[in-house]
Amino acid sequence: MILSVLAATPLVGALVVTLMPRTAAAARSVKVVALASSLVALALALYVTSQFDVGAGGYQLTEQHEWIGALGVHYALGVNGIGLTLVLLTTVLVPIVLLAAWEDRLPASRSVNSYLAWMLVLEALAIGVFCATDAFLFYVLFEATLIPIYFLIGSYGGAGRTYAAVKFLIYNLVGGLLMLASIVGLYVVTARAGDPTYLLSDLSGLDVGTTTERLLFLGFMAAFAIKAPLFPFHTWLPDAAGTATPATSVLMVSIIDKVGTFGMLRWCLELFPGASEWASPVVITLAVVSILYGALLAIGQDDVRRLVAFTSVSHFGFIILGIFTFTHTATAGSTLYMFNHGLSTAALFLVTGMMVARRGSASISDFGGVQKVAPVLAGILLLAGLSSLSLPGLAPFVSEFMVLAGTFTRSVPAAVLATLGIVLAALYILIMYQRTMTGPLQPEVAHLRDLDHREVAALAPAVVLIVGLGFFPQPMLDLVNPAVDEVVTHVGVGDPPPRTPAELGGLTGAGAYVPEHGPHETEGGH
Amino acid sequence: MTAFWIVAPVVVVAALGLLFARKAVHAALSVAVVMIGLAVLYAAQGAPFLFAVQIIVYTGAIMMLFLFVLMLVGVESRESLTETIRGQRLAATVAGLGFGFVLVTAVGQTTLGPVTGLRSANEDGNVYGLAALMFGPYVVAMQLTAALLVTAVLGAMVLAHREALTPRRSQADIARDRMAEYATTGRHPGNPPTPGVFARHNAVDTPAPLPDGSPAEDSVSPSIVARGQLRDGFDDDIHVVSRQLRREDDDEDGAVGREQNPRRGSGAVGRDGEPRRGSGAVGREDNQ
Amino acid sequence: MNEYLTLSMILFTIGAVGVLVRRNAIVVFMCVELMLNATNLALVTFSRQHGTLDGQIAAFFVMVVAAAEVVVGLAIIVSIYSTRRTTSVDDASLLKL
Amino acid sequence: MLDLVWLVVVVPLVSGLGLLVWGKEGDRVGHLVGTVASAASFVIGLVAFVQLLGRPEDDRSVADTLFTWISAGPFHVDMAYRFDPLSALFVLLITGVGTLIHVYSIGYMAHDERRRRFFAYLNLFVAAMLTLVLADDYLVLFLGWEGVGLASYLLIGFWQHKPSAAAAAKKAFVLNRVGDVGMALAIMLMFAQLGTSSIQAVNATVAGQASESVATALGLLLLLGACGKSAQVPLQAWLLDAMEGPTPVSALIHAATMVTAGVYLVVRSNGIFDAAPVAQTAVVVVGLVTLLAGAWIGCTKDDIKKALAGSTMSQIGYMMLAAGLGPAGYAFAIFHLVTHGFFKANMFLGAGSVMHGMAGPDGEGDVDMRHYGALRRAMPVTFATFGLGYLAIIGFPGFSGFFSKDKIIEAAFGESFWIGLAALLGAGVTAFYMTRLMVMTFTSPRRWLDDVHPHESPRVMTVPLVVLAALSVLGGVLVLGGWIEHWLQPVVGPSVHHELAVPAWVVSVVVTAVVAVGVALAWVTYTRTPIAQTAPADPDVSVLTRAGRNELYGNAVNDTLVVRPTRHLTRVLVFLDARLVDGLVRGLADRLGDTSQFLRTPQTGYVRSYALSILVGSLVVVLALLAVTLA
Repeated sequence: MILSVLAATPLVGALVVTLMPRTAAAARSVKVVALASSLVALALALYVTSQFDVGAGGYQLTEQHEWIGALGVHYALGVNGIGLTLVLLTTVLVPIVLLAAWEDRLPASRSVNSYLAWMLVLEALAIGVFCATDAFLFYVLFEATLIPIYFLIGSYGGAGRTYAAVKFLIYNLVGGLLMLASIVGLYVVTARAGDPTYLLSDLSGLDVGTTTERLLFLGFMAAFAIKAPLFPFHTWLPDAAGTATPATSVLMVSIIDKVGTFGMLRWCLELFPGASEWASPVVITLAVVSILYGALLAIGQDDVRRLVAFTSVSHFGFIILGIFTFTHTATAGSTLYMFNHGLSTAALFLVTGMMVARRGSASISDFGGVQKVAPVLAGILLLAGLSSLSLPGLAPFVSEFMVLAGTFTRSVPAAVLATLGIVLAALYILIMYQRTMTGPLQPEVAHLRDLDHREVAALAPAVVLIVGLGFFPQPMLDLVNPAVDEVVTHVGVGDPPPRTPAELGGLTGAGAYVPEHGPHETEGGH
Repeated sequence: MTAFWIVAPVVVVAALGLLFARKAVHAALSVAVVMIGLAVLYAAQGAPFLFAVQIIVYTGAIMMLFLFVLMLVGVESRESLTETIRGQRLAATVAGLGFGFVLVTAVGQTTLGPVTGLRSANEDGNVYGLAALMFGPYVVAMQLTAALLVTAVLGAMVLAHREALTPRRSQADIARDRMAEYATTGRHPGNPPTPGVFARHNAVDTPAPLPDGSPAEDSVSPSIVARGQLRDGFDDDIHVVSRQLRREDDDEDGAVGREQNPRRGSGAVGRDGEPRRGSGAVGREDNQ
Repeated sequence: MNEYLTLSMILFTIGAVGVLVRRNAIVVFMCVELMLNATNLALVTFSRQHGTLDGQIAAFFVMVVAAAEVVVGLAIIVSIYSTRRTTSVDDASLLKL
Repeated sequence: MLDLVWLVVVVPLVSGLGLLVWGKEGDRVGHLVGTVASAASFVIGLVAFVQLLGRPEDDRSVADTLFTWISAGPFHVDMAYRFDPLSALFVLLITGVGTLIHVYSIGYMAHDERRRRFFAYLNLFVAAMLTLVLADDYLVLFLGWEGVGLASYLLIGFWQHKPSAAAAAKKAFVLNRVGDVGMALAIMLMFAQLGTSSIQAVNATVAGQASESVATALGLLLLLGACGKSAQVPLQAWLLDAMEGPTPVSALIHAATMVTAGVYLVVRSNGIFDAAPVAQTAVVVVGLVTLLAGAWIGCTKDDIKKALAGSTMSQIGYMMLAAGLGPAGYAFAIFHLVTHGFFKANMFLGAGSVMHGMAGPDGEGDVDMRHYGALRRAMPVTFATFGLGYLAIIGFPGFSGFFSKDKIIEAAFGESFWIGLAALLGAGVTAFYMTRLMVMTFTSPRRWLDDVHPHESPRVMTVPLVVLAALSVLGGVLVLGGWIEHWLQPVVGPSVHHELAVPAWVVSVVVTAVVAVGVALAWVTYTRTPIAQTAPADPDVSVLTRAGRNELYGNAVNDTLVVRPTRHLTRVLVFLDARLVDGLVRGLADRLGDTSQFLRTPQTGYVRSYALSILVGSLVVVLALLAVTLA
């Protein structure tokens, strides 16, 4: 029940915000209400976390009601560690985003009410997506998230927003339709096997033919690959992020795109372990290509928002790589990466957004020497950038390294190529920083204001989390470990044991890993 | 059956008139013929109520509405005979013939059972039978059609309604404008005089005489003047009137006043009550 | 019986062709009316065939609907005429884009 | 105090972060806070060192786990530190030299409005460097490793308004990242092969059971990391550019501490390298090549800091060489590292003092030695301390450099005659370029620019110079009685002495002779003919000089092999992404649009056409119905 309440809270906020007067005088109270409802959601999410038994694993706080009986569709919610991580990410980011979007300049004739309401609706849908344990419900919510983003881009973005919004919508709809085909397929399969059902618990034990499984897998995977986005289905992202307001970009890239990788983890791997393994060589290849390709393209961008979008393509490559190596280390790393990438990209999008709003241009070449007039802005940009290039000590490093280390045990070439990504990451961030913040002060930016208190307050939580989780990622890892263990065990590939295990007895510090679920075979069980 | 064979050809020919009549009014007339023909056929088929309704509603109301609109739009408007859409006429003819052929063939090939006839249904009279159905099983439908009619009327009102683009001009505004125009162009601010009022003729082609007896030319429609249909012989009338007046009063004033008064003198007509009385009597006399 | 129906069909076809070839909106409307009347004839005929009055009721309803339609349709024609000074249906071809 | 060794990291870390977020109010005392933090760290380190000294020989290692950093499935990393003889030496070096340089910077950066930030970065650097040397796990070491890289980036680019500084900072970071790839891959390999990244466990296991191929791979990957951080060939290109940073930074990071981290890494990973002869050979080769390359560059640069930077490269080459020699050289590598830390920091700070004194009216320090000359009298303290550092680096008998370099050359001869010969040659060249530097700066006739009034630096800058000069002179005591070998034995194992064909003193004599030749050559070259105020143009100098000035074309090689191809690749990819990848998407949309346009043509807008199609449609339907019924 608590999960439904959690998801409904932003929805109520959105309703209230919509009904409030649309005058300039009321704008402030509208924002306060929106922020308050997102903070209530955050508090509820923290309460949910406190109710969640970290050690127990599995899906908890479940609720289930029949929805469409004839199709076996249920309104079923529940969270495991992975879902809870992303729910936390969502609820943490939305207040930050709302605060950062406080003074967003919207196109004329657009009211701040609907802008904030769409964001809150999006939050509610995102929470629902991360909690859904019914494939049909997941699908419905998954598709529903397109609507708020469509309007957020199409109504409140910058130049070219209509094109970007339509491209985003159509591109994602195509993926969604392929997934719909698989959803229908699931009905057919389950109906033949007995009663039709969409419940994750029923589906994960489903035994279907190899070909059917692969086809169903491809339907899901297509939607997730577009959403994530995986090369070569990424071209909607730079366009969308290049025109949307920073707040929209954050919600889209940091939260909604995570639905793609989250979906791979929850639906592809749990429902179709065999097919996932079958597809993993291709997916891993594409993921590695994404990493390098996204990074190289980021280097070549002049629009700072597109640059950030391409860095995300690269980072999503890491996440997908980690998921499809099926090792505990990499999968846990990927899950953590989703959280960390959300924070780091949010900081990057928001701070570059503040930069762009001040200068009135997103072109890197229009900046130069900003550090002199806006040191705080420059400092936070650098920190966000460093987290994006996975500097040790900042949160993304932990997850990225876990992904790489986990990948290395299964595929050395993939790991080596992916590791080259860290050099490219240094390039795209530092070149951008060098060209915007350092050098002689350009006259056009000489009067740039530094960040004010509100903006610092908006970014501070993200910054604190990025640094804090860099040194103390263990609470998050404790949260995801049991869930990751279940997924990895379900797929059945697991971590290859070290060739020559180090003798740890007598040495201080290093703890030996004792597999809890019996020895994993080096070769998969399929 | 006789009625059918008499009426049917008429109806068909009239319907074809709809296709070939170049003037819309002719088309409307032929439709009216079709309607009446159909009404007769209804009557022949045991539907006297529909017969009445058909004539009242269709011929009486709907066709009148059509004619109204035709008048509104312009009776003169003729349709150009050249077809604008390429191949439309040919395709329409072919498709129409094919359609008609198929339908007629289909009907012709169909064998219907023995005709039941409406004798039993019309036992209490056709109207009673219809009423029983109308207020029985079909009552809801009837209510709905009532709603439909009301909606249609409202819709027509909305469609015909035009937004006022300028503020409504009051009588004071109009008067002020007229006086302003009079000041600048000298145009008379009052109504133009009506034709034939003080003449022996009250026809539209006869100008009204001014108090001095001269004709006020702007009392006649310019189109009549343009067509040269202005009635002359005015002077005769003057003479006749003068004579009559002389006979009564022995007064020569009329001829003198005619030279003294300017033609466009204002208020000249109304000042003198005498001629009006006289002219009215004379005109009436003259007309009979 | 068949002859009534045949007449009905002929009238209907004439009406249909009229809709296709005439360009004056008012005439087109008349053609539509003709088609409606043709169906009415068929309805009345079937009413006699079956010996029930339901067909006549239907014809009655058709008339009512036709009346409503004429009211609205003519209002549309008038308003189009008042703005465009034409009653040709070909001139109102903005629907394509 | 040994249980609280982690405080040496935490104190400067907290101070650094605090200084960063402290607002304008902190500007007045920020530098003092930073210096005190560094000094406190030094005191803690010193107390711990003394305590360690007091322990029995086999118990001189304190390890503890602060907390579990990362744990997921088989992947487990503890935030663990180890305070043993090796790290203890480093802690002292880092905090000691670091504190002196903090003090020096108070004066050097006195007029910089962002001095508080500078001290914050210095503190962060100290913290990161200490993390590096205290780490008991390769991943924690990596944390410090990248931390110092970040601090180096921030400090090289401290004067961000100069495009050259910003570019140099970026270059340093990126080249370091290339090395870090090696590091990261090495750690991944450890996890895959050994299941842990604990330094102790890895070294023990590799030395014991793991196959040699694993050891070789690990060794080579770590070497790549070391090359990046220590500016060894082929990743050397960043170090000379890094001289764009403020001089104290060059002294602390790019001479005394950070750039020697590669040597530390090799020595710390002795278990791996001992088991991988191929990797060791690679280390020796890299060390030798860098030694000579650095010396060559040092001979040709007129920029005093770049000449010193070349020298740094060269000296680190010595250390690498020693580290690559295995147990025979580990201790001497560290020994040279320590003495080098003293005398090179001394000389860099001296150079900073010179620049400070030679600053023109615009306040910019002049780094061109051709504008110096005769500073002996103008800046006596600087001259004296610099001179002591000079004597130390060329290996004047009795000075610290003499002992440390001598030992390395001796060990090199023990390994192979040719390696020894190359090392010997390096010593000669070192003497040459350092003498050149001394002559051009201090003793030759004055060639000052107008409006330049050389003056001695304030006390706050000269005191550290004096202390460092003293250390440069006395650093050699560490080797007396083989103390350093003995001290490091628990970490690197017992020192191995190769039997040479000649007695050790012969080597010392030969080295001294070669050094004397180098000094004499330079003296003759640069005192006989007057030094021009502007350098001779490139076509007028020998090919060798030209190559040296161009840093042996390292940048050109990088440009041709990496930078330009990457840039082209990026451009091509940007083009392809828009045209091919997105082009396919948009093309698909366009084709759909075309199809729709085609299908739209029947939509004439004429209502009669639509009516016709309705009629035809119903005709078809009727016909179909008929056909179905009749069929």
